[in-house]
Amino acid sequence: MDLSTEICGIELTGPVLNGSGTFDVLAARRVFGDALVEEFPFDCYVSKTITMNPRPGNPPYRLWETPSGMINSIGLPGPGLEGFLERDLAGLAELGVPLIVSVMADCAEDFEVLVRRVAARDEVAGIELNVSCPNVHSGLIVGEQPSETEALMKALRPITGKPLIVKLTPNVANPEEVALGAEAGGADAVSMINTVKAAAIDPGDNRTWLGVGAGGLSGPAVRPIALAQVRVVAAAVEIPVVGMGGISDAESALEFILAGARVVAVGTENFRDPRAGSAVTSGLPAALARRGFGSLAEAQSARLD
Amino acid sequence: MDLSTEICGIELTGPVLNGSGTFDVLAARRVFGDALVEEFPFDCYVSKTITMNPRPGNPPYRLWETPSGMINSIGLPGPGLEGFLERDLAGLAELGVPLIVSVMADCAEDFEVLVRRVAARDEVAGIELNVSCPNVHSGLIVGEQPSETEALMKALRPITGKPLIVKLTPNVANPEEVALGAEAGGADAVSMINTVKAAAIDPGDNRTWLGVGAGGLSGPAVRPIALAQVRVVAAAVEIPVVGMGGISDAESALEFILAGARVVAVGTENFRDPRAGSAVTSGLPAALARRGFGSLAEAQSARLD
Amino acid sequence: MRAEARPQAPFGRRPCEVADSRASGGYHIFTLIDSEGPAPAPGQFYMLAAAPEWGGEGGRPYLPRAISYARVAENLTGGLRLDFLIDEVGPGTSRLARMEPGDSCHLTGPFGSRFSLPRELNPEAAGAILVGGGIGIAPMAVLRRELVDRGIPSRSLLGFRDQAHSGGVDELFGCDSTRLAFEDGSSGHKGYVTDLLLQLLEGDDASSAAVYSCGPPAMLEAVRQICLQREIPVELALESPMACGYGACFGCAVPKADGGYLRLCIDGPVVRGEEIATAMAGEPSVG
Amino acid sequence: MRAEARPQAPFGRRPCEVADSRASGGYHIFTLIDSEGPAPAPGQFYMLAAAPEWGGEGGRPYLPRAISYARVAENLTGGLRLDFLIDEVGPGTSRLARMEPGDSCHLTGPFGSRFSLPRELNPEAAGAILVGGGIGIAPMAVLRRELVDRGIPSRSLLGFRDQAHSGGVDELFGCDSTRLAFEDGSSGHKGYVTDLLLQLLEGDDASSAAVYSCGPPAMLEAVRQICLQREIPVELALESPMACGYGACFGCAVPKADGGYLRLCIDGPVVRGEEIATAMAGEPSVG
Ligand SMILES: Cc1cc2nc3c(=O)[nH]c(=O)nc-3n(C[C@H](O)[C@H](O)[C@H](O)COP(=O)(O)OP(=O)(O)OC[C@H]3O[C@@H](n4cnc5c(N)ncnc54)[C@H](O)[C@@H]3O)c2cc1C
Ligand SMILES: Cc1cc2nc3c(=O)[nH]c(=O)nc-3n(C[C@H](O)[C@H](O)[C@H](O)COP(=O)(O)OP(=O)(O)OC[C@H]3O[C@@H](n4cnc5c(N)ncnc54)[C@H](O)[C@@H]3O)c2cc1C
Ligand SMILES: Cc1cc2nc3c(=O)[nH]c(=O)nc-3n(C[C@H](O)[C@H](O)[C@H](O)COP(=O)(O)O)c2cc1C
Ligand SMILES: Cc1cc2nc3c(=O)[nH]c(=O)nc-3n(C[C@H](O)[C@H](O)[C@H](O)COP(=O)(O)O)c2cc1C
Ligand code: FES
Ligand code: FES
Repeated sequence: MDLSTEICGIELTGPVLNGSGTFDVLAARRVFGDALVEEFPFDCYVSKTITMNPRPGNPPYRLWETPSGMINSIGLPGPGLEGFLERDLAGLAELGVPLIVSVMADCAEDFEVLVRRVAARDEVAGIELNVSCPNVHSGLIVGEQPSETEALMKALRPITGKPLIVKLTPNVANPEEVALGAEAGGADAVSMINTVKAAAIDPGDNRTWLGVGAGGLSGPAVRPIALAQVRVVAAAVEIPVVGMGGISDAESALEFILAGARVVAVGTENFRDPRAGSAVTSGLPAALARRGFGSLAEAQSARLD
Repeated sequence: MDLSTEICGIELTGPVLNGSGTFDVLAARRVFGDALVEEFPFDCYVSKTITMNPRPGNPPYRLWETPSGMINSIGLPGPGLEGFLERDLAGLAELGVPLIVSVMADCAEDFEVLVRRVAARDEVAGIELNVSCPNVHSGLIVGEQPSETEALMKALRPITGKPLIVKLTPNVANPEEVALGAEAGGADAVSMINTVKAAAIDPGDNRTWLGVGAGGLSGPAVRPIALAQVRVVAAAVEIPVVGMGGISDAESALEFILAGARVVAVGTENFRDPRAGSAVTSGLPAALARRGFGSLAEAQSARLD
Repeated sequence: MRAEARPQAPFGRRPCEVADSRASGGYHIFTLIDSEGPAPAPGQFYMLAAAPEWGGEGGRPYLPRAISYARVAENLTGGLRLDFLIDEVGPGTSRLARMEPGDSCHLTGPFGSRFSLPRELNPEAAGAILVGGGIGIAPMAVLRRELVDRGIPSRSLLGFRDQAHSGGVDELFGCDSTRLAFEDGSSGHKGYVTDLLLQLLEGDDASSAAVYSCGPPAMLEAVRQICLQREIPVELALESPMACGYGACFGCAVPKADGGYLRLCIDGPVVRGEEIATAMAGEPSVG
Repeated sequence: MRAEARPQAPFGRRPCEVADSRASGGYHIFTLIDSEGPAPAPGQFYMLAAAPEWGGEGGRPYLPRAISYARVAENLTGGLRLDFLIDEVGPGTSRLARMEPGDSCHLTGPFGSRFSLPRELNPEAAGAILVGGGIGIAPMAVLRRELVDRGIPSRSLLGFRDQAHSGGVDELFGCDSTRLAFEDGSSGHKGYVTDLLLQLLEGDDASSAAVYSCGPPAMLEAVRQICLQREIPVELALESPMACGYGACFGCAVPKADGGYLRLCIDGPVVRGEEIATAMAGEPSVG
């Protein structure tokens, strides 16, 4: 079955991306060797979120397992913009699939620099704007306010003709309002959901488990929340939606497409199986056929009652 | 170990309530007989949310199981205020534990009537204000806005000296702001969390599973979300917090108390075991001891770093 | 002669040992030893969850599953032997079918309403007509046994999609008064079980009939319509998603004929045909 | 003589059959048959998840668990026999310990860094001192075997809380060059294993020592301090919560001596003592 598709002009061999920050290909290549590239599990690679300056990330512990999910408080460790462009970008360009670079900043000026410098590179097919990370306290969480999101998009839109994808936070009462703000500001797509604010208590001591007290929940536990948000957002905006949140197999990926997503991303499931992306793709033809679809496009255009 | 405690002046033999709408004692008594009353599993009974007029509730399906949780879209079926006072209240007064009646309305005037009529009854120890139900579209979701919540509380506070507990919605960016609004308006306590907006796709057909399209997620899947919200709210307000969301045993109940809740409520776990409330209570002494507490009060006053 | 009031369930869930578990014609049968509960009545069901490993790879099953008992007998060393007939349609039923002898299973119940006796339904009733479809033959099997015990004549009409969905017939039904229909024509009548019902009602004096049915929603609705049109009293054992089984969650709503909803776990699962608006509530609208 | 580069893990997780599973002195040992993977190197670990019933009563375990191999051998019918030593501390380790022969277990790996040889750590090294605590004796056991195979002398110091936390010693260690410490004094030296290390270092020429250690964080930090103070090269096999094991999630952060964090799954689990800021990162501050 033909699974090829596109998202805001980026041609894809299939609809399966990775969630930003859930698959460091450079590390994975060290561990698994060239098999990683030869059998690359995604149709498009989304980088971990890049920031202006290098960041060490949050103090340990950064992880806790929860019922059918996990909490992370990674805190965006990374080499910063220059380190990324000089050291990492070349390796990401060797994967044979389009590259989307995720960026985040705590002010519009830095966002502008990030978008300008990243978009200037031929290796980069599109840019994802992470306005939603619950771990970095920027004072202003842009992605919580429709008007702030629209203003940021209006500032960034003139910088590049390459697709700009806004990654929404699920921690709002009405995500469709933020999505409408992104669309009004000129976004080419929205991706969702990022992690849901969460905390855990140390099983052995009377303290919170995570080094910074709280983090973000992901995995199958949040899938019903993600499906609800994708559904309302896809119904509200014209631009396409990249759907994610607890996708663990082809059936759950297809649920997101039925809820209104154009393409999907696999995050936490990569930790359980490094080839989870391939498993989703290989299961899609049967999942589509079982629901009576002759092609991916049919499912993408199906509308739920 | 002594588990007795109190919440806004209501004396309790222990800290375990039921979540509103998760344990219809009148039905359970028909099914299980007097054993239900003799071995009543909760230290305080919270009624299903009562509305002004009788409501049939939502069309089927109303339930779907999710990874480590469930979605419901029950839609507050009930006999309405008069039916409740005339038919149901007497049975709820026979349980031998304090009774909190949950009420909900879509305008302040109806809320005033509900609180006045319910508070007038001696059987009633306190009133829970459900401003958070995600299933009933009131146009205005009071519990999403701190100022609306405060205004509602200011209108209701003069009506009764009995405790008024505000049940918060988790579907907001900053629940502590709403809690502060409730406190400023005169609330005696907040209870949290209600269910998290969620949806499911029919496994067999290309449609949403729930009759009304979406519903609310509960169960262990949401526990990390609830713990994070209880933690920030308990740190922000002076009034006590009734903590709930995925409590399934004594250890998870204690986690809520460590996160800042004064007492806890068991919801979805009742469906897995009608005696879940008793199981939580009977496990609490060992759970407290394992964490080095000599009494419930010590855990209630412990502060997490 | 009246059916007894419904037995009262012990408060709380109890662990029961799995005594037997085996495949049967595309379905699965397992046996639990219940040493605490009262004898259930035809039509009733239990909430079941494998213990302790309920909770599968994908975080489901999480809630217990409503399952009708298919046979009850006294256990030699005390308590009851309860047989259940399972159609593996998802994570819960699969997990139950994978239990092995010696495993433990959480059980709550018995829950719900029981079938009336034919004379309670229709004072003229000469006997009963039982219409079962697929996994719905389980409640029909227990009703048939009770009728045999009480000396009340009955005829059973059982319908199946194909041989792969026809488990339990030989074990649960004597062959004498039972007629089978297979949609794929692989045996018995080729077509729907409602064809057999219509034949029988044409031959019989419809005014002396009392019909009982359990099976897929579309079949139940067809049986219901056939009976309502002919003013034949009919009781249906319905299904609906259930979280608790004891009236706590209000999840198992079925629309009533006169508006509003009943809670199938306590007001059913056995309902009169005229009581409900449709036996297909929640199902995708057909055509 | 240099240790070989780390072996490369096959891409993706693979099902492995459980060949054996048994209790051992409060711990649990099980054996997996890995027919695809390369031979692992001392210090490396695997990510393991019981298949298909990973996912327990409370929705956990959900992620795979990092487990060091405790012994490797060729399997008679091909592939490797991998032994793992398990301390049941929560849902993941309990589920792994409950696997039975014939069950299947998902495995990814081998992952992570390997121990250096003593001469790589210290050109003067005459042999190796291995300090293991509790479940941390597993990596020490594989290192000891490799040293034996290479003809390099080593002494093992193993510490345990009590007999109930001392599994695997007899099986994994020859008794000859091994000294034991029990905190409860039930056997061997009464006290900490670090007492034994200090005794040894006093007797020995510290300049010819190379120390390796694996065990609980407080023990590792004590060993690290002892060695750093005496400028004795030391390699530690650390633990940290891990979600992926292959560098994908950035979850397994351990603070580096010069600021920032390393990812323990790819930059460790074996690290030099001077490389890290503490072996107790994330632990509640003591005192
Ligand atoms: C009173 C009662 C008695 C029952 N007796 C039996 C029995 O004896 N044997 C038996 O095999 N099953 C019986 N069932 C049905 C059984 O409870 C469901 O098939 C089961 O809950 C499905 O769980 P699952 O995890 O296997 O599948 P799920 O993944 O939950 O569902 C699989 C498919 O079944 C459908 N479905 C799920 N739950 C229900 C439900 N409760 N009612 C109708 N459709 C549903 C969905 O459309 C879905 O496509 C009974 C149900 C009720 C309410
Ligand atoms: C490289 C590496 C090798 C390991 N080798 C072994 C081994 O050979 N045998 C063995 O039994 N265990 C080993 N572990 C530890 C094992 O992975 C954890 O004990 C396990 O993940 C705990 O899972 P659980 O579900 O049983 O307990 P959980 O409920 O997850 O945790 C129980 C308790 O253990 C602590 N804990 C949980 N995860 C970790 C962790 N990753 N590191 C430190 N403390 C933790 C927590 O404080 C908690 O109190 C290793 C860990 C790593 C990182
Ligand atoms: C360990 C971890 C790290 C993440 N890092 C990022 C990140 O750097 N940028 C970002 O936009 N999202 C990040 N996310 C969010 C994921 O991309 C994704 O939105 C979320 O996890 C939901 O999908 P899932 O349930 O499939 O994991 C991270 C998630 C996890 C679990
Ligand atoms: C079936 C069901 C019905 C509910 N009905 C109500 C209700 O009427 N009023 C209310 O305030 N909360 C209601 N709730 C929310 C619960 O009281 C509780 O806040 C929530 O389920 C989280 O707790 P839990 O995870 O322990 O179930 C309902 C929850 C469920 C699952
Ligand atoms: S299943 Fe819960 S009320 Fe019927
Ligand atoms: S465990 Fe995921 S990066 Fe180390």
